[in-house]
This record gives sequence, structure tokens and C-alpha cells, in this order.
Amino acid sequence: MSERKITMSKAIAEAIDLEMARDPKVFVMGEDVGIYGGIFSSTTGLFAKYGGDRVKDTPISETAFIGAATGAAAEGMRPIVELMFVDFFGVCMDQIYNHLAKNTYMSGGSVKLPVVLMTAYGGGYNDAAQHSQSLYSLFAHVPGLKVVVPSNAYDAKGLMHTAIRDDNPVMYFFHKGLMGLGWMSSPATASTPVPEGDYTVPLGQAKVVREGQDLTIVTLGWMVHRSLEAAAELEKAGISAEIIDLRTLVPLDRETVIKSAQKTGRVLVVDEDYQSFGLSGEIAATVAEAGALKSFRRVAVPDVPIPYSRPLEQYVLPNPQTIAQAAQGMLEMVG
Amino acid sequence: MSERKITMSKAIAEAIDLEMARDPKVFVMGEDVGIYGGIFSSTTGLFAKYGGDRVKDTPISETAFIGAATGAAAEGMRPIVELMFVDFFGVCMDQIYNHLAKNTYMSGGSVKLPVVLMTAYGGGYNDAAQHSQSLYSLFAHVPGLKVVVPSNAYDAKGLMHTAIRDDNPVMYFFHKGLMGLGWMSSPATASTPVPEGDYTVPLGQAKVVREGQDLTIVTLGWMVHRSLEAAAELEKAGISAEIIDLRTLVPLDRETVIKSAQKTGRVLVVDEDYQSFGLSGEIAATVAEAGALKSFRRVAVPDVPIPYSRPLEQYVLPNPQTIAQAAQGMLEMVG
Amino acid sequence: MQPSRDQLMWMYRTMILIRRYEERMAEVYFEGKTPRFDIGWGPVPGEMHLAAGQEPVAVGVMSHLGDHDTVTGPHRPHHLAIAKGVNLKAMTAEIFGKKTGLGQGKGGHMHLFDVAKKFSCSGLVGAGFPPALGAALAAKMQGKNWVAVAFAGEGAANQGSFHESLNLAALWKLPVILVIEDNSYGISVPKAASTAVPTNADRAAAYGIPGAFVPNNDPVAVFEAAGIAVERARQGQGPSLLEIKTDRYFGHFQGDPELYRPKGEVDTLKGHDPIARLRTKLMEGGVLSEDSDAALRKAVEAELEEAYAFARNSPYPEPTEALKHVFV
Amino acid sequence: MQPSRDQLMWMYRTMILIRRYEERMAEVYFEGKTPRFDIGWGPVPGEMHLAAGQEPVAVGVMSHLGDHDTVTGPHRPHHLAIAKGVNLKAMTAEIFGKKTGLGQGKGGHMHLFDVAKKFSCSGLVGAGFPPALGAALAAKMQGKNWVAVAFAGEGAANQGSFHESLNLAALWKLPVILVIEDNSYGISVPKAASTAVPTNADRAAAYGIPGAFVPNNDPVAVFEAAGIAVERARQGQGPSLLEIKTDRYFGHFQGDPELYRPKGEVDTLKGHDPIARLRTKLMEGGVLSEDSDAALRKAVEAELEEAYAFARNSPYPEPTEALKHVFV
Ligand SMILES: Cc1ncc(C[n+]2csc(CCOP(=O)(O)OP(=O)(O)O)c2C)c(N)n1
Ligand SMILES: Cc1ncc(C[n+]2csc(CCOP(=O)(O)OP(=O)(O)O)c2C)c(N)n1
Ligand SMILES: [Mg+2]
Ligand SMILES: [Mg+2]
Repeated sequence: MSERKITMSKAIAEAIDLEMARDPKVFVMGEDVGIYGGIFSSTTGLFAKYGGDRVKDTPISETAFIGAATGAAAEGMRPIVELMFVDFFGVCMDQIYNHLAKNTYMSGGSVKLPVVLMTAYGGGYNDAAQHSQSLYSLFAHVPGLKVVVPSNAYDAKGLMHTAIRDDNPVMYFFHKGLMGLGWMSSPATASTPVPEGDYTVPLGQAKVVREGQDLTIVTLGWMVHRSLEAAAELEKAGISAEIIDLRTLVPLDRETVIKSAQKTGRVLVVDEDYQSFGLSGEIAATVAEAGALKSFRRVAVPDVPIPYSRPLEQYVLPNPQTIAQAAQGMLEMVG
Repeated sequence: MSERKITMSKAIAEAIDLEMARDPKVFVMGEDVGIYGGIFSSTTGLFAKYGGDRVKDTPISETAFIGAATGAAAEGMRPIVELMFVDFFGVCMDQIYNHLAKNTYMSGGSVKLPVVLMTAYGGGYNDAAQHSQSLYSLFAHVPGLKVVVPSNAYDAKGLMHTAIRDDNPVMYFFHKGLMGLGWMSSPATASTPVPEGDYTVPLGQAKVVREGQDLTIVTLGWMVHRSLEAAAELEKAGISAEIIDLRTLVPLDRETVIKSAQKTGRVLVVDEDYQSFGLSGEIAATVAEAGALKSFRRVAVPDVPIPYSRPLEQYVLPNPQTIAQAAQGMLEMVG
Repeated sequence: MQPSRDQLMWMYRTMILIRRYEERMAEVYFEGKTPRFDIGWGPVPGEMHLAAGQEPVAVGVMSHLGDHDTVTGPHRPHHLAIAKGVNLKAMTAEIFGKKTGLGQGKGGHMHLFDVAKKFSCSGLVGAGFPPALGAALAAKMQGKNWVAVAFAGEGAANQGSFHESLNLAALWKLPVILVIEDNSYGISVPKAASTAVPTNADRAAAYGIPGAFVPNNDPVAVFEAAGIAVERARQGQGPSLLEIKTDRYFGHFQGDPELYRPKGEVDTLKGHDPIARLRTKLMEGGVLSEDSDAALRKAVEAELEEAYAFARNSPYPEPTEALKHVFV
Repeated sequence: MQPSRDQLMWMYRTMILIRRYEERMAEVYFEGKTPRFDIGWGPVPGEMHLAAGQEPVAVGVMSHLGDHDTVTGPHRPHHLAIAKGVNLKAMTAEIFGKKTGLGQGKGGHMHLFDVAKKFSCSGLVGAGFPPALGAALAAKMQGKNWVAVAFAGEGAANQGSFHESLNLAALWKLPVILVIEDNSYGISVPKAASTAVPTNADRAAAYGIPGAFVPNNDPVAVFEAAGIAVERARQGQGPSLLEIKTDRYFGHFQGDPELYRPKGEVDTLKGHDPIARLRTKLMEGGVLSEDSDAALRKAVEAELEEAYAFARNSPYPEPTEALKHVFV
């Protein structure tokens, strides 16, 4: 691995750049992806290099341009399309989940739709209820979309390469607070050494980012970093936490989760999405079906919209303290 | 309880009728809710009785008319609005989940939105991938919407009364195959005795529709009837299944589920929705958090879009045989 | 632009093929559903939206398109698919839910995908506009003079996607044509109760593009209007919007009680049957004779017979195939 | 319809109040964000979209509205809220995330709800149109002559909700007015790169309703155009569409590097400052003197001071209050 350390936003833009250079069928569409370079810098530099024909600013017409991505992909193009915030999916969900996600199936596999739909998720900077959601589990619930949620620059680049080369639709979620933007705090661990050339990280392989014996923390995205902080605290209290970064929700690497659960006997899900009917439940079910669920807890947004005010938002988002507390609670339990 | 037996569609229309008669602020909007009486007969007779001013046919503009319901409710009206198939939510989800569901919260409770959004769900009659989905867990995942899924005429009427009188947004799901339409098969048990006057069924109270000792089947909607059939089969094999009809997903009656799980030691979720990241997981998590999850299985749509062809659709929808098999499998397991 | 003799004959034959296809489908659809009608029973279950009466739209536009041109259709797609040249056997097999169908039985009547013929459709109202834009964009980016045409009912023109798509198409000068089939109803709702202007063609002004209204359900008039729009698109001059007045002879779907429809309306409409009108014209012009007409109709029946027999005799997919094709 | 002297003075004063509110907010917003700018820091975190320069739209329209009339605004809402008479203290406290705020700190700058003043807004582009229709429908059903006005940027006019709402409003003759604020940009995208026609007013033709374009960012011209539209709506003659050319003096949001903006553009725009222009006019008309202007500005500063002090000194909500208000 190279020693060049870059931000996650740079890693994403770099992967897109390399793919655009190698394949003329790859192009980018979205709001402010051109001169602006993407509100969260996911396309910085691409417009200058490839021009407006391959890096296309769109009107605020998500249904039209995301649906157009489906149509262009059916004709052999490989569009990368940005939905500025995942919170906005409600204006274009029909094109995403009834068409992009289903046409391959409904056509008996004859229609290929190599579309990458990238989108920003997550909170922590007081952007309130309509700009701070995670929502990835909702897309993982609906069949036909692969769902990627990188937690750091290295994975982000490799997963983007894989996503672009995949012949299926891939929803690519990046957490705003991991992008290493000049204007938003990022955990130092989100920027990593990243090779300059292309490489792939496979979809469906979770990563054990910390080995441990006493409990398994299953998490992803920003929460990987907060869980690592919690684990460091727990260490001091003599508790050894294993942390699994899922990296993709579809495909979901159930095996790695189950194996770890069998080892530690305790599963704690740390999730920035709403708690109920989402990821945390799926992990519980997965481990329970394998007969390996002895002790289970979750730290997630407690089924409320994300509030604006700082003390309120801080209260609902999982943080190292609440994670560590939940872990400690599990260890203190009998059984 | 009266001995008059009616269909679920009639029960729904009757509840709306009674509420419209008692409160001039109640009105109905949607596609073909007027002369047609609702594609699934949820509004039959209302247009003739109340006229087009209170039973309004709309253009095929779900964003506009569902958003208008929010606006009218904020001004003191009590709209009942129909989304013809829940599968169509993608064209109007932003109005539903970013506005109808969140405005109360974002306004610190000052905005009241008494909207009933009723919608048809479910498959079993070969209507393919865009007209057969359940999707209720997706709405249960997003905070701010109450979610109701009746399984029979009595509950349907009582829950509709409660929904209309509730000062919060309520998503009211009815299964097409439970409505007792002349043109679609319905289980005989869906039509029930229903009192002629008004009565309420509370939100958040699950119903134990069958008592049993060996395992708990947690289910709702159409699957209640299929589970009852399965339970009758299991009975013959000496297995006693308890069946819980959740009736509402938000609020979710976790207590009843946990109590039953504690009693039987085995939880089987039967769900017509996609399996992963949905209801079945939430039930697993709920019971596991209570420390009562010893044995867990689920029968749900195996994460594929609903296929059109009969043998394919039959294969992916839970049926009495697959339910009974899953139950039997649990009983045979060690532990 | 006037249709050639061959084009006229192609339109005539194709209209008959569509009409007879739909009439036959109407019969087949009720198989297994009598004495009691149940939407889930019989060899062709589920919703069934037939397009008898709307043939002129399909043939008038499709006369100008080749295999390289893309068509997206709505929930009422048979006439469009047939005129686009979609494999009739595979299409019928799909509607029967068979393994030999276009989508191996996974799609059904509202979800016909023929990659070779660049045809697709969707059960969501208004959903076909954006993908057509995408096809047009792909053609443009690849330097081809291919065009894309999206068809939808007049009800669909009130869906947000219509507006977003027209604006984007006009802005990017995409070679795409939006064709609105005004058959007077969106299920039970008459156009006047859904649409604030008399014709959607007037809405072209909101995008600075040409809009044309074609009255009278006449294939030749459609041919002419579509010819201009397709030519424009091929020459890089951007999109057009057409609205075509047409007629729906059947109910919205099979089983529709049609209580909203004035008594006798369909009979009146059938008095202007576009097939009969074109037949008269062709006869008068000496292009068609009683004999050649009979021969043509016989050939059509044979083609239909083959397609329906193929569908009927094809095997169902294995149940477990339901698990395949979520991803390629 | 010409504004009265009182109306002119109200518009003038309110424009100053808005301008100074926004300028002050711009300062406050950077508190706690220097030397390093971090969007999540300081007393006012999160995105901040300021409307300095767009005052004429707010005051010209709001001159015609009372408390019974409903207004929905977009993500850039302060000018509209202030002109609608929203409680300035509670609004500012909301933007500071305080317990005393309109939403007890839950909403924030893009989510201001004042039930008494019938004001609300949303961070989703184009989302305010449908609820305004609903308010208008409620008024109509209740036999009131109240109207509803939805404001949105020119970028929002390409969202599907715009089209659906205009069609439904026209069809049902709802007392609603859609006002498009054309400030030339949707974030970085200039209007010509987002909108296929020069003015959205032209799009009224697609719904058979009046459409007016008001150039020049002039409050009196807005007053006149809005007066006609509001009057029409009150008299039951249905909706109107207005587009108003206005100017955005700040970036899209605070922190916007504005690399897409031609150098010097903002200075040029400020050369046409509508407040300065109205001031000259009022001076020339003898309605305003240097003294009365100074007094008025002083009063405005006092009002602002009070609002900001109230916000600053109010307590934050208790963390656990985050769990309240999902339902009433
Ligand atoms: C977004 C959406 N809303 C509603 C429906 C239900 N629906 C199916 S067809 C139809 C009427 C369509 O009318 P029109 O566009 O005129 O086409 P036609 O049926 O007349 O061919 C409706 C409302 C749907 N399929 N999709
Ligand atoms: C549906 C939706 N898409 C995208 C965005 C992101 N966004 C916020 S403001 C904005 C630009 C809006 O432009 P305009 O409507 O002209 O309003 P202005 O900001 O100029 O006041 C965009 C794209 C959003 N909030 N909602
Ligand atoms: Mg129609
Ligand atoms: Mg703008």
C-alpha cells in the first residue's frame, strides 16, 4: 500500500477519474457535479479534465436524470449519477426502486444496468431532519440494488472501482463527515494511505477492523470510527471488543458476522440509521438464524427524526460514550 | 358483536362514511375514489352520498395531492388520501416521509397532521413486481408515521375509525386479497361480523389470534390467514402454534410478542414483505433485546422482486406449507 | 411527408395484427375465469390493459423507427411492442408467464423487455419518460443519429416526470419524442377532470419545443406529425411533444365495470374505427382489394395462432428460478 | 394597483429589517468558526442560506397577505418569514437551536413553523408547492376567501412537484399563487443551464392560468403583480404563477466558495440595490427624510438586537427532549 495519504473525497474522485480515463462509456451526472465539483467534493477536478459532455450538471430534476441514467445504461453507457443527499430520495425513488432496481429481474436478466448512484448520508453537523439521514437500510431492503457504505479512503476508492465495473446498479453512500472536507470535521482515521493506481475492493466482504474477544460490534461508515474510539475506552476497562466494518449491506457478509458472534457470544450493532425495522434488526435475525445470538444490543437513532439543535442531535447519534456504555452493559449482564 | 358479516372493503368504506357524517372536516382524495369507488372498493358509495367536493378524484399527481393533504391537515382539515398501490410510493415519498412524517417533530409539536394515507398492498394474483409489494416495514422504519395493517373486517373498521380520529399521520395498508372483492379470491376468514355503528380498535395492540404452546408465529395482514391454515396443519402433527396478529407496526406491541416468545421459546416471523432489513429482523431484535430469543426463523419473500409467473410468485410468497415446514423445522431442532 | 404505398400497407397490416392480438387476448384472458371472474386465475392472470382502438398511434409513429431507435411504453403496451417489431412469440409467452417469454416469465404484460428491439415498458404511470431521455443521451454521446420515443397516456402527462423530462430533453437538445396517447380516460377519470388544458401539445410552449396535436385517431395524420418530430430529432434539433387523440375500446383493464362511461360511447367510437377507415381509403386508392385484404387477414391470423400456440405450449419456469436474475 | 404610502413605508422598513437580519446572521454564523471554518461549529451550525437581495419578493407579495393567508417557503426562508410577520425572537431562537424557538430547537433555519402566522418552509426543493395547494383547498372547502402562496427558487421550477401542483391548482381553481424567485442560480447552476425557457412565467400557458414575469427586482412592481394574483385568488378565479427576477448577494450557503460566479457580479448587483432605490424614491416623494430614515433604521436595529439577544440568552433544550414530538 502506498504511503500517500488522501481524503475520502479525493479517493472517490480519483477512482472515477481513472475509470473515465479507461472507459469512454463512463460519465457523471448530477446537481453541481461540474464546476462546483460536487457539493461534497466527490467529483472535484473531473469537469476541468473531461468537460461538460462527460461531467454533466443537471437541473433539480432527480426523477428525470436518475431515470435517464437507467435508460443510458440500458444502451451500454456506464453512468455515475449523484443524488446530492440521500434524504432527497423521495422525489425520485420510483425511478430507483421500481426501475433501476427491478428491470434486470423483470427482463429475466436480459437488461444490464451498470449505474452507480452515489449519495451523501449522515449527520453530526446540525443539518436537521431533511439533510442528516442515513437510510441505507431502506435501499438494502428493496431487492435489486447493491449497497456500499465505505468508512475510509482506501475502501472508498477500491469500492468505487468495483462499483463502476459492476454490471448491476450500485448505491454508493458516503458519509459527509468522512470526506475530509476543509469545512467539516472528519475523524483522522478516515483519510488513509491510498495507491495512486486502480485497485478493487470486493463487494460483500466485511472487514474485521479490530480483533477482540468479549463482544462483537457490527457497524459501518462513520460509526466505525466512533466504535474504534469506544473500543479504546473499553480496552482500558479490560473489555476486548471486536469491530466489524460491514462495508457493503448488499451483498451482506453474514458469515463474518456470525463467525465473530460465535467467538464472542455478544453482538452490539452500532448504526447511524433509525433503529427500528433496519440494519440492527437484520443483524439480530442473521445471527439468531445461525443459532449464535446469545446476547444482543443496539445503539442507533432512537426512532426520531434527526433534530437540529446541537444537544438534541448529539443525544440521538451514537457516540463513543453511548457505544461503550452499551458494551459495558452487555458485559455486566448475566449470561 | 353484531352478526352482520361484511367484507373488509365494506368495513373500511363504512368507517369512512361514519366519520364523514360526524365531522365535516373529513374528506377523501385520490385516483378513482369517486364514481369508481376506489379500485379496491375502499370508498364505494361515498361519492354518491357526499359528492365530488368531499370525495375528490385527482389527476395522477401523487406528489401534488398527497402534499395537499398535508397542507389541508395543517389548516384543520382531516384528509383521507388514497395511494392506489403502495408500490407507487416512490413518486411521492418525499411528501410522505420528509414532510407529512416530520413536520410535527420539526415544529416542536405545534403542527398537527391528522392525515390517513390509505393504500393497497400485497400480491398473490400475479400482478408482478410493481403491483404486488408489501413495503410496510419501510414506512415503519421512518419515524413519524403510524402504520396500520388490518387482517380482517372487524379490525379494519375499528382501526380506520381510530386512524381518522388520530391527530397524527397514519398509513393504513389493506391487502387487496383480503378486501372481499368480487373479482379476487379472499380467505373466508377475512370477512367477519362487524357492528353497524362506530367503534375503535386501538393502535399498538397486537392480538393473539390463536393460543399455542410450542412456538410463536408473529405475522400480520394476509399472512395471518395463511398462518392460521398452517397452524391447523401443525395441530395435526401435534404442534401447538400461537399466532400473533400485529395489527399495527407503529406503534409496535413489543410486549405481546416478547411475552409469547418467553412462553413458547420459539419465534417464527411470517412476512409478505422482502425478508432482509425489514419486519422479521425487527422482531428478532426486539425479542433478543428482551433476552427471550432462543430459537428464531422467518418465512418471507426471499429478497427478490415479486415475479409475474404463477409458479414463481407462488414460490416466493409464504404459504401454509412453507410456514408449517419452517415451524416443524424449529421443533425438530435441538435447543 | 406522406406515407408510401408500402408504408400504408405496413400500417394497415400492423393495425389489424394489433387489433386481433388484443381481441384474442381479451378472450384468452377470460379463460379459467368463468363462471366466476377471478383476476388471479386462468392462463393469463393479473391486470390486463388492452389497446384496441389505439393502433394508429403505434403504427403512425413506429413507421419512422428502426431497430436502433428506442421505445419506452406504459402499462398498456401491446400495440407499441407489436409495431416496434417485438418478437410476438416471446412477448405472448411472457404474458402467459412462460419460460420462453421475453423475461422468462418474470415480467408479465406490463413489463415487456426486448433488448434486440430496444423496447421496454413499465406499470408506473409516467415512468417511461426519463429512461427514453437516457437512451437519447446515450445515442447522442455515441455520435449516433438514433432517436428515442416515450409513449404514455394523457393521464401520465400530469405526473411530475413529464415536466422534468421535457425540460431536461429541451435543455440538452436530446433526440427524444414524447407521445401522449389521449384516449379520454385515466382509468375512470375523464381528461377534463385531470388536465387543466385541452391538449397537452400546448404544454410544449413551457419548454420551447414544438408541440403538435393530432386529432381524429388517424394513422396517416400520426405518420405525418411523427415524421416531422423524428426527422428533427435525427438532425440534432432536439425533442418534440405530440399528443394524439385516440380511443380505448375496452375497459381500463379487463374486468373494469366501466360504470363511469356513458352508455353507447364505445359503439360510437367504433363507428370511426381507424382500421375500417384506412381499409376504405386503401380500397379506393386501389392499393387493397377484397382478395388481398382477405389474404392479409389470413396471414395475420396465422401469425397470431403461432404466437398464442407457442405461448400456450411453452413450459413454465421452474419455481426456484424465481431466485435468479436479481443481479446479472 | 399602487401601494399606499403606508404600504410603501412598510415595504421599505421590512426590506431593511430583512437585509440587516441576514447581514447579522452572516456574522453570527461565522462565530465559533474561525480561524478554521467548520459547518458544525458555533452558535448557529448547519447550512445557512441567506436571502439578502431578495427582499422585494417577500415584501411585494406579503403586502397583500394577512394572518389567515398561508405561506410556504423554501430552504432560503428568512425574508419570507420576516415579511409574513413570523415572531422574530422565536424564529431567531430556532435558528440558534434553542428551547424558546419556533420548533423548540428541533427544526432549525430550513424548518421554521409558525402556526399563528401560517408560515412553514422546507429544505427540499419544490416541496412547498403541494402543501400550499392543500391550504388553499382547506380555505375553499371552509368557505373562506383566504389564499395560499408558495415561494420557491427558479431551480425548483424544474422539479416535478411544480408541474403537478400547477395542474391540480388550475384544475380545482384553488386560491393559490406560485411565486418563483429567480436569483439566477440553483447553487452553482445558472438558470440557462437548468431551465429550457427564459422565464417560468411562460409555463403558465401549460395550465391555462395567468403568468407574469416581474423584472428588475423592484418591490413596487412585485406589489402590483402580486396584487392582481392575490385578488384573483380571493375572488375564486383560481391560481396564478409569478416569476420575479431578484438577486442573491451572498453565496448559495455561507461558506460557498462561489467559484462559479463571475468576478464582480455581486458588486454589479449591489449597484441596483432595491433598498437604495426605494429609499431614493421615498425621499424624492417626500415620504421619507434623512431623519425619519435614521430613526427607522435605529428601530430596526433595536428589534434585531432584541431578537438576537433573546436567541442567544435562551436555554438549549434538554437532550432527552429529542425523544418528544414525533407524534402529538
Ligand atoms: C404513478 C402511478 N400512479 C397511479 C397508477 C395507477 N394507474 C395505472 S394506469 C392509470 C391510468 C393511466 O391513465 P393514462 O395515462 O391516460 O393511460 P391509459 O390507461 O388511458 O392508457 C392509473 C391511475 C400507476 N400505475 N402509477
Ligand atoms: C429535491 C432536492 N434536490 C436537491 C436539493 C439540494 N439543493 C438545495 S438548494 C438547491 C438549489 C435551489 O435553487 P433555487 O430553487 O433556485 O433556490 P435558491 O437556492 O436559488 O434560492 C439545491 C439543488 C434539495 N434540497 N432538494
Ligand atoms: Mg388515458
Ligand atoms: Mg435560484
